[in-house]
Parts: sequence; C-alpha cells; structure tokens
Amino acid sequence: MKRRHVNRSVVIGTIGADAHMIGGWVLEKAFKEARFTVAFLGAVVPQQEFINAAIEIDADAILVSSMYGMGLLDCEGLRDKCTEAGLDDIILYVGGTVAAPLELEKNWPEVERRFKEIGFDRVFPNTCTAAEAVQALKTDLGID
Amino acid sequence: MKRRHVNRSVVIGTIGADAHMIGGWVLEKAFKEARFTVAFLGAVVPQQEFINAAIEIDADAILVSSMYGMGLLDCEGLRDKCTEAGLDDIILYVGGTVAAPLELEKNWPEVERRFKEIGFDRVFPNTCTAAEAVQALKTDLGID
Amino acid sequence: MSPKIRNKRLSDDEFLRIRKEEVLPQWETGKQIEDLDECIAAAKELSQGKNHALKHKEAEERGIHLLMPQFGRALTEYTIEGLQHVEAEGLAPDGVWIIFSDSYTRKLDFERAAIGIERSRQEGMSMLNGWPIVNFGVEEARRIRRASQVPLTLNSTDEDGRLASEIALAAGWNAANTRSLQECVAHCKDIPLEEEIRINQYESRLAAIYTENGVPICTHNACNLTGYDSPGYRSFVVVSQSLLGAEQGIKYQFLENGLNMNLIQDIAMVRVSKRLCQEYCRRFGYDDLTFFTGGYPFLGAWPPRAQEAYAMIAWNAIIPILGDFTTVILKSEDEAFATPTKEGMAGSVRLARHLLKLMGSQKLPDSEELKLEEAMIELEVRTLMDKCLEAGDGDMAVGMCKGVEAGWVDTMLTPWKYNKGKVMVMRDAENAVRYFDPGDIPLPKEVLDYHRMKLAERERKEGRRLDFDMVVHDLQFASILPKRSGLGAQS
Amino acid sequence: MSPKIRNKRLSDDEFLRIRKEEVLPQWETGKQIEDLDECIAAAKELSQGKNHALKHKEAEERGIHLLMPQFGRALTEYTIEGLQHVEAEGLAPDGVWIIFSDSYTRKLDFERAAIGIERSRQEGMSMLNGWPIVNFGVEEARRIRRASQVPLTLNSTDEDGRLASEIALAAGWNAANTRSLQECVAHCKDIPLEEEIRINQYESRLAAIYTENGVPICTHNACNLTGYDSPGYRSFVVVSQSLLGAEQGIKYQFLENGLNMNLIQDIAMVRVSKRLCQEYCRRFGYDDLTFFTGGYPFLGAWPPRAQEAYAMIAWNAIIPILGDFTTVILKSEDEAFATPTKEGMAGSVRLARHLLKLMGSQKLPDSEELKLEEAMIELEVRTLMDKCLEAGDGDMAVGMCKGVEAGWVDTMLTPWKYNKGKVMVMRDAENAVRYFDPGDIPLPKEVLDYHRMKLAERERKEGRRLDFDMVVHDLQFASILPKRSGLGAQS
Ligand code: B12
Ligand code: B12
Repeated sequence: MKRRHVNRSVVIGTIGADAHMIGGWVLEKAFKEARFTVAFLGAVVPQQEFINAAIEIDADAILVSSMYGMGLLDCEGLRDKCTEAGLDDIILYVGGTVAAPLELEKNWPEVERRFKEIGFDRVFPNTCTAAEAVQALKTDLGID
Repeated sequence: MKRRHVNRSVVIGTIGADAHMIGGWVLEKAFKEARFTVAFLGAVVPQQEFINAAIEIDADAILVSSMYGMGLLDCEGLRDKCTEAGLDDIILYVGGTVAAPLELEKNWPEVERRFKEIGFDRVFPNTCTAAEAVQALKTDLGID
Repeated sequence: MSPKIRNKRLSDDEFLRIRKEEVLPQWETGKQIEDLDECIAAAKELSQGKNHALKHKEAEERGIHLLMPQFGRALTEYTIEGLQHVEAEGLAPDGVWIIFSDSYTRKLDFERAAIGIERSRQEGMSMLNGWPIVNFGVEEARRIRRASQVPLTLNSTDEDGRLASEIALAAGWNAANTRSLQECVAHCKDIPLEEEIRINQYESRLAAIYTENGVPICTHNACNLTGYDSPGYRSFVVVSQSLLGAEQGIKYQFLENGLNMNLIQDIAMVRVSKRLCQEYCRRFGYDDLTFFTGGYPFLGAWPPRAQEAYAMIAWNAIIPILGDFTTVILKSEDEAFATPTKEGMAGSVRLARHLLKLMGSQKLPDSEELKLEEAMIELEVRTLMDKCLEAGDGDMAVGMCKGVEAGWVDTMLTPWKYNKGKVMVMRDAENAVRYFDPGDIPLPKEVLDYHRMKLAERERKEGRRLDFDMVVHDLQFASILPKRSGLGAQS
Repeated sequence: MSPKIRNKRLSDDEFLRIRKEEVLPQWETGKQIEDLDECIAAAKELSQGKNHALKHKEAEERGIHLLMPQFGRALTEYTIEGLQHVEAEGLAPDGVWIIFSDSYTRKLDFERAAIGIERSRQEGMSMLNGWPIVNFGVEEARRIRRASQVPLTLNSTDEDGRLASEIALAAGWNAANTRSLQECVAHCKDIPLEEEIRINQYESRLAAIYTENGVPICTHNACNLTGYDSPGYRSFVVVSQSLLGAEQGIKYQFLENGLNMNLIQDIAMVRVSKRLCQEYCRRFGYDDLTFFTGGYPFLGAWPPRAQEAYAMIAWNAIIPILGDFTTVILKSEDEAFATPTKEGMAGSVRLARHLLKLMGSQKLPDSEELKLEEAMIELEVRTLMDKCLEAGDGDMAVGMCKGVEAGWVDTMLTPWKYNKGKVMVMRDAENAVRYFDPGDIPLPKEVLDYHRMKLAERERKEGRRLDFDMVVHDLQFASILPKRSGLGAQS
C-alpha cells in the first residue's frame, strides 16, 4: 500500500450505540506504548466524531471497535464520509465481535467480504491481541 | 416369533474376561421382581457356563452383558454352542457397551448387523434400563 | 454542585404525568398500553403460574435453585423457537428467562431497530443483538409470554428502559430494574447520575404499582457493571440501589451480583449484599422487602473455544450452588462470539441441571476465610454507604451523586464520563479481585492492608513485582487460550 | 483357616526365582527383559525428565496440579497419535499419562490379545480396550516412551500385572501398583486374597528395586474399586495396601482415591487416606515414604451426552483442585460409550487446564463440617486397621485376609466371590455416600449414628422412607438423563 507521509497517529473508539470500551482502552495503551499519538474516543461514538478526531490529529488510521454485534449496520457509510471530509487515503480497520448472528461471525470470509465492500482495509476478530493490532498497522504503514 | 412352552427363566452374566457386574446385578433384581427365575452368573463368564446354566434352569433366554468393549470378539460362537447343546430356540440378547471403538459404538445399525449375523436376537445399548430389558423379553416371549 | 434529585416516592400524579408526556410517546407502540388498569389485568392473567417473584419465593421454600438462561433474537419467531427449544431441554419448569432487547432499543433508537428488523428479514438471520420489544409492541410480547412455560424477565438495561419495561410488564413478563449507578457505569456515556436516578424512579414506581395491584414484580437489582470491579464496590452498588427501589414501593428485589470467579470472595460478596440490603432498608423503614440472590457469570472476556467455555459455565454455576444463591444465571459456549444460540443455551442448561443433580444440596461450609472476606467487604460497603448518607444528609440519592462527583465512589473502567476512574483492581494469587490502587475511595485501613497483603502473596508466588501491565493482562486472563505446544518428541 | 501369606519383604533370591520361573515365561516377550540391570539402565535413560515420581515431587514444590488423562489403543501407531495430540492440546509439560492395557492382557490371555491386534489391523479400528503391552513387548513400549513428552504410567490392573509392569518399567514408564484388595474387589472373581497379595508383593518389590537403583518409581495405590463404596472402606483399602507396599521397599505412592462426588466427603477421604498412610507406615518403621494424592473421577455410571459429561468432568476436577490433591485424573465425554478418543481426552484437558487457570490457588477452607467428616472417616479406618492388625497379630496381610473371610472387611458390589457383600450404601441429601446397612463391618456407634442421621436428612427432604430400590436407583443417579419435557404451551 502506497501512503502519504506517516504521522504515527490513530483514532480509536467504539462505534454506534455500543457501550463496550475495554477493548478500545487496551488498544489505546498498546498504541501509546508503540509511540503512536492516540485519540481515544471511548464508547458510543457516532461516525462523525471519528472523522472530526481524525482530522484534528491528522490520523493515519481509524480503528473502529464494534463489540455488540451491529457493526455491519453501524459502519456502513463511514468510508464515504471520510472521503467527503478529504480523508482520502486514511486506513480503516474494524475489529471485535462485529456480526450479531453466530452463523455470520463464524463465517469469517463473508464478514471480511462485507466489510471490504463498504470500504474497510482490514477486519479483526476478537481473538486479535493488541500487539497483533499494532503490528498490522505498522505493516500497512511500512514502519518499524 | 413362535416359541415352545415359556418357562419365565433367564440366565444373566457378563461374558469373557469382563469384570463388570453391576449392570447384570441390576438386571437380576429387575427380572426377579418381574417373577422370572434367574441364574445370575456374575462377571468373567465363559460361553460354556452360560450354556450349562441355561440347560440347568431350562432358560427361555440368555442375557449376555458385555461392558468392556470386546463383546464382539467374546460373543462369536455362542449361538453355535447353544445349538450344539440342544438349545435350539433359546433367545440370545446382548447388551452394554459392546463395541470397543467409539466409531462403531456410535454406529448402532452396524453393531446390530454384526450381532445378528452371529446369531443374537437383540442388542441393547447401555442406555437401556432394566425395565426396558424386561419389557423386551416379555414381548418376545409373548407374555404379560 | 448539589443535585436536585431526592430519594422520594413519586406521587401518582407525577407518575402519570411522566407516563403520558415522556414515556408512552417515545414510540408509536406506547399508545397500545395507555390504559394501565387494563395492562395490569392482562398481566395478571398472562403471568398466572409464571410469575418471577412467586417462582423465586417458591424455589426458596422448596430449597431448590432456579436456572436462568438468556436469549433474544431480532424476530419474534426466532425468539419463540429458541425459548421452546431450551425449555424442552430441561429449563422448564424450574427456570426463568432473561430476554434481551437489542442495543438500539436500549438507546431509544427505534428507527435503527426498525432497520435491523427489516435487515434480519431480508438476510434470514438475526441482525440485532436482541428482541426489539418496543418496535414489536405489547401484543407480540404477549405472544411470547404465551409461548413459554416459565417466567420471562426483560433485560433492556441502559439509560432509559421505561417504555420497554412498560410493554413487558403489560405483557405479563417481569421487568423494571432497580438500577441507576449500575447503568451509568455499564452502558452510559453522558447522562448525569441524578437524571438516571430520576428515570429509574419511574421504573421502580411502575413495578410497585403492578405489585400493589396484584401482580408482584421482582426487579433486577444488578451490579454486573463492566465485569472488572471490586466486590466491595459491586456490593455497594446493589445496597445503595436497593434503597432507591424500596422508597418507590418495590417489594421484591433480585440481587444480581456479577461474579469475579473466586469462590470465597463471590459468596462473601453476595451474602454481604443481601444482608446489608436488608439492614439498610429496615433502617429506613422499608420493612417488608424480600431479596433473592443470583450469580451473574463472569462479565469479562470469555474464551473462544467450547471446552474452556464449559469450564467457565461450570465454575460460574458451582459458585452460586455452593453459595446457596437462589438462582444460577447462565451464559453459553457462544459467549465469546455472539449472543447465545438456542443450542448453546440448551447446552448450558443441560450442564447446569446435571451439576444440580450431582451436587444435591452441597453448600460451602462456614469458615474463618469466608468470615474474614465477608468482614472486609462489609466494612468497605458500610464505609461507602455511611459516607453517602452523611454527604446526602440522610438522602441516598443525593449522597450517591456527591460521591461520584467527588470521586470517592469510583471504579476502574467505564464508558461513563462522570466516573473518575482512578481506581485500579487486579487479581491476587487466588484470583480474587483486589485494589491495586484504591484511588480516592475511602477504604478503611484494615481493608486496604488486607488487599495489599493478598496482592503481596501473588507477588511472591509469581516472583515479580506487580505493575500496570498486569492490570491490563488480568482483563483477559480468562479468555486467552494457551498456544498449542509443539510435537517436539521423536516417535 | 489361617492364610500362609505374611507381610514380609521378598528376598532377592526369591524375587529372582519368581521372575525367572513364573513371570517372564508368561509370554514370549518376557525373554526381551531377562537382564534386569540392562532394563534399569535403559529405563533411567529413557525416563530422563519424564519420571512420574519426580514430576509429582516437583509439582508439589511448585504448588501446581498435574493433569492425568487416560488413553490406550490396540495398535502402537494409534496410541502414539493420541498421546501426541493431547499433549499438544495442553497436557505437556504439566501432565502425566495413564495408559491402559486391554482386558485380555490383564487376564493374561495373550492369545486373545493377539487376535484382537489382528482384528484391529483388519478392521482399521481399535478392537481392544487398551494397548496390549505384553504382546508388543519392550521395544514398542520404548517407542511410545520416546514419542511422549510427559511421564507415562501403565494401568494394567487385574489379578496379575507382573509381566506388564516388568515391560513397562524396562521401557522407562512408571508401573507396578500397590494393590491387592483393590484388585480383588474391582476385577477378580476367583482368586483368594492371599494369592493376590503374594503376586503384588512381587510387583512392589520390583518397583522398589528400580527405585533403589536410581529410577524412582511411584506406584499407584488405588481405591477405585467398583465405584460404589463407602469412603471409609476406600480409605481403609489404600491405608492397608500402603503397608504392604512399604514393606517391599516402595518409597513413593500415588494415592488414587475414587471420588463419590461429594466435595466435603471426598476431600475428607483423601486427607484421611494420606494422613493415615503416613501414620501407619511410620508406626511400622517405614519412615521415608512420600505420598502424593489424586482424585479418580467417579467410577460409577456416566451420562451419555456431552454437556452432562462435561458437568461430571468439571466437578470431578474441581474437587481435587479445591482439596489440593497433587493430581487431577481425567475421564472424557466418551466415558459412557467407549475408552476415550484423543479428541475427547483433549477436550477434558482443555477444560481442566482452564479450570486451573480460573481457580488459581483457591482451596476449600477448613471448617467444622470438614473436620467432622474427617473424624468419622478416620474412626472407621482406624477401627478396620486396628482390627486387622489385631487379627493378624501385627501382620497386615494376615489381618486383611482374615477380615475378608470373616466378613468384617466388606463392600457392596463386586465380581469377587470372597466378598460377603452384606454392606449396602446409599447417598444422603448432599450426595455423600452413607451406610444404609453396614453388614458385619465393625462400625463404631458414633459413625453409624452419623450415617443414620445423614440418611434421615434425605428421608425428610424427599418425604419418603429409604428402601432397597433407592440403593439400586442410586447406582445410576448420575447417568440417567431427564426426559425432554413437552412443548406444552401455545404459541
Ligand atoms: C465485558 C462485556 C460487557 C460489559 C462492557 C463493559 C464496557 N462498558 O466496556 C457489559 C457488561 C456492560 C456489557 C454490556 C453489553 N454487552 Co457485552 N460483553 C462483554 C464481554 C463479556 C467481554 C468484552 C471485553 O471487555 N473483552 C475484553 C477486551 C480487552 O477485549 P475485546 O473487547 O475483545 O477487545 C480486544 C479485541 O477484540 C481487539 N479489538 C477490539 N476492537 C478492535 C478494533 C480494531 C480495529 C482492532 C484491530 C482490534 C480490536 O483488541 C482488543 C484487545 O485484544 C463480551 C463477550 C466476550 N468477548 O467475552 C460481551 C459481548 C461483547 N456483549 C454482548 C452484548 C450483546 C452486550 C449487551 C447488548 C447486553 C447483552 N445482551 O449481553 C450490552 C451492550 C449494551 C450496549 N449498548 O452496547 C455480546 C455481543 C454479541 C454480538 N457481537 O453479537 C457479547 C459478545 C456477549 C455475548 N456473546 O452475548 N458487555
Ligand atoms: C463402574 C465401571 C467399572 C468398575 C466395574 C465394577 C464392577 N466390577 O462391576 C471398574 C472400576 C472396576 C471398571 C473396570 C474396568 N472398566 Co469400566 N466402567 C464402569 C462404568 C463407569 C460404569 C458401568 C456401570 O457399572 N454402570 C452402571 C450399571 C447399572 O449400568 P450398565 O452396566 O450400563 O448396565 C445397564 C445397561 O447397560 C443394561 N445392560 C447391561 N448389560 C445388558 C445386557 C442385556 C442383555 C440387556 C438387555 C441390557 C444390559 O442394563 C443395565 C441396567 O440399566 C463404565 C462407563 C459408564 N457406563 O459410565 C465403564 C466402562 C464400561 N469400563 C470400561 C473399561 C475399559 C474398563 C477397564 C478395562 C479399565 C479401563 N480401561 O477403564 C476395566 C475392566 C477390566 C475388566 N477385566 O473387565 C469402558 C469400556 C469401554 C468399551 N466398551 O469400549 C467403559 C465404557 C468406560 C470407558 N469409557 O472407558 N469399570
């Protein structure tokens, strides 16, 4: 992936009506430890807030956490809003327990397909550790 | 099934090198309660002992218990020995955990096929209760 | 800044005004339940033999434990199918359901819930994480009531569950929670505690009105919180909430204590909770309350594999059984991935039923260790309660608000912006939860020393100093699976 | 009739004579191990880092529990494949294997075992219920030893396990059991106890010789029996056997106590067993013995469905963990049907490993109830021990034989013709095992009264008189599944 100047900065938050924030909190610690600037927005974050924060810190990536199962519904449209806001090449990750029905959650290729279709670069299951998340982003940014 | 005079008597025992006797003991109680004459031979019973006991009490049926998994090996030849001993129309049941490999034990039609092939009238899995065993024999004997 | 809220019973006028102006208009299905008397009459009829409060009373009299699994699907058909499956697998007759609503419903975002229902129909899968009770309305809720053999209780916990509870109660379910601080900490972001208390006064009063009119309602008074809280704090949450519920006239409360999975500490926590709920309620003249207890399975991260999940299910059932809690709440092997499937939940019911059979009436005997643990938790709770009552001049609602504001009512992790979050907890060598840093909590020295001593034991056992990394690590101690070890040996 | 046997150490001459004349000629593979020194040297080398006794010692020092699953297939390849699978799934490094031989081997019917091997090859399935160690001989046993990362122990218990133990020990496994009464009761039909003791003196002496020569052997001293025995009787069995083993020079004994699944009673039983083994051994001057403890999962009928089996696996693991036994022995979800598959056993290992993680070092605290239960069991065991020693004029072997003959050493169910079988046991309200009828056992009045009182509690709880039908019913209390309840409700 070709990228503009790398800023080592990320936005992290849990999208929609989703109140889970522990995973995001753990990610925040890990990215800070890896010397990233982190805007941690906590839980119950509307799409627009992610974008505002990304603009504010000139983020390389938005890390959307979605735990409560309605991630697919909540994430639709985020990529378009980013583009509208001029965040053309921002990396979009989503992770957690993203799909409500078990049959979908266990059909990972289909989950990936759906999220890629709506513009996400990567999708992570909730077995992903914070270290793995950091590593993935470093790889995509071509750093460390 | 057409049968000679019904004598309401059974032989019960665990065949071969098999030391399990609790199931047989429970069956003994149940058949006695149902007013059967019972020759209970305990565990580790050779084929010949079943036959001797059947002759002695003029048994309607031999109930072979086999728990330890080698029932198929242990039961081969019993029907022939019965015929040799003149027990032409004796009913032969076998029950318990009759097959060592789980793949076979869970393939009950195959277990039944194999035991019928070597001359058994019925095969019972170990989920069979004593009451069910009594009922089955009564049905086959056409009594009660 | 002093809060305007008071722990004071809502007058009937006030209640009916809020009902008409604030609650029923929240969504169009509110209209179906305008006539409260009719609702109560229908509820009475529908819940005959399936009343949550009475079922619990009966269970205590018979000396048995109830099982309480959880379920909820986007569509009514799926939901009914699931309930009936699990009931046939051993839930009925000695069980009670928790039925989830979905999270849009909980945030009063009924438009999104409607989209979720639509999408679920299109995709032939449940695209919501629960049953959207408000969108479906009271008749559908009654259909579910009729389809099930056991009491139904609604879990639609979040800021404002008033309309959902109204609908559920009118359908003969059990609903309405004794909540406030619990909800702020677990699910909220921006709402001030005093507003949350105000909302819940309504819900509590609603439960009381049903009870006064012949449909006993047993509210859930929970401290599931975020799953990572000290038992003293948890116990404080239910004890403080019990007073707010009692003032509104609630007669039965189900104390739903989130388990941390230390046998002694969890049992101590639940005993202290019940004892102090009784004591503080009596102190304020609420004499005729009955408290039932339940253990909520660990509300932290679960392992993503069946056998590890079964270990969790079993241990989280054995603690309530040995602790003689009335009810064993169940999670399922699906926990790490999705809301429970009917097969997963049936599996948990089978497992727990068999444990009940194996264990007979075995209980954890009394012991010095248990007494000590109870004493420590009790001291912590009393300190917090008394400080609240002092700060609130005898008014618990005021005291709680002041405590949160000042930060001496505090816990570690929550999406709620009003919580100071200076507290840090960690597990000791026996996996009991201890304060690594009590923040501004006025922990009696005795209690703090005890926690320190217990953490020092872990330090010794692991041969390393405790640090913040271990706090973070502990969050996932029960969910991360061991790596497969290599087939090193020759053959 | 007074038995000829004495509890007396076999002389080296006598040992070697029996070895040459009785044991090695039992089957052709005996020839491969004629040179005992060579066998010991090979065992030393092969068991490096995988010694059962030392692994247990280390576990106690580290304060951890070992897991001990069970496996055995007719063919070596299948057996190795299974061991490696389970080890990779979490057994290694803190585990130990029990490897079963098949039942033909146990009855010295090596010809039938050979047929079983043949049939297994033909059918591509394991047609034997274990690995026929004698037929395969020492080199194959060594191949298995090399393929595994953890200690291997052989379970080939029955009348005569001498040749099997010889081969296993020579392959660097752990083998040789401290048994006699246990075997008669569990697996035998016609052998007199004195002959069984004589056979086992050899096996014990063999273990001692290995130990004296630098390969510490920790024998299994078991009281699994038939799965339906009073804890006092069980404890008596291991304590009496410990003296016979100690006299032959055994230094490590693994006390394998069959669990009845009552938390307090099982823990009391194991504590009493260990304490009295130590005490009686010391009394006879066997000072330097080390006893490890293990809980053998319930040896009665298991339920034929996965989740109920997991309930059993979990509860049978939690009791040893809370009781601080060294080792948690595991059965699998396959128990009701067949010897464990590798997948089934891996599942149990996962479940138990996760329990160990969840429970940390939680232990059952001391309590009045536990003390009382221990006191009652201790009284029963002491009475039996002392009566044996009296009858045997200080010789335990003689006393045991006399006790069985007279019927004051007795249990309920066994294929063994010398057991009187007047005893009847039943479960109380807490599922502890009590004497319904003590037969001719010289139970102290205190103990009998206690058992009666406990049974009366069940009588009250169930509101009916106890009778023989309940004794029979109790045999299957853990295996019979509830019927699926109908979908009565309308929808
Ligand atoms: C703790 C918890 C809660 C707490 C949350 C506390 C809080 N405020 O944060 C409480 C009890 C309040 C709660 C409430 C609810 N919960 Co909840 N909860 C959990 C639980 C048990 C653990 C989550 C957790 O904290 N894990 C620990 C953290 C450290 O791990 P993590 O969140 O998985 O994050 C890690 C990874 O996933 C990854 N990651 C996460 N996000 C991202 C993003 C990116 C970009 C990347 C790279 C990586 C990444 O990195 C993190 C570090 O390793 C899970 C089940 C489980 N997983 O065991 C259910 C679970 C998530 N909850 C669930 C539900 C449904 C709810 C509720 C609706 C109530 C209910 N029906 O149970 C409400 C939510 C209300 C709302 N408005 O959101 C469901 C979701 C179902 C689904 N997806 O379909 C789950 C799966 C449980 C279940 N099986 O039913 N819950
Ligand atoms: C108790 C028990 C023992 C006791 C036996 C005590 C005794 N002397 O009787 C002890 C501990 C000594 C023991 C030893 C062994 N056992 Co065992 N044992 C069991 C266990 C746990 C319960 C059996 C029992 O008593 N059930 C209670 C009674 C009342 O029920 P039942 O026997 O099933 O009988 C009922 C029905 O089956 C039916 N029935 C039985 N026979 C018949 C016959 C007819 C004609 C009819 C109609 C009905 C019928 O009616 C009865 C009443 O409902 C089973 C596993 C299980 N089922 O849970 C393993 C089991 C039978 N044992 C097994 C094995 C392998 C052994 C050993 C070889 C050691 C080992 N590797 O574990 C040795 C056997 C040595 C030998 N020479 O035989 C295996 C057999 C595997 C297989 N079939 O492939 C089992 C299945 C356990 C396992 N999964 O590994 N065992």
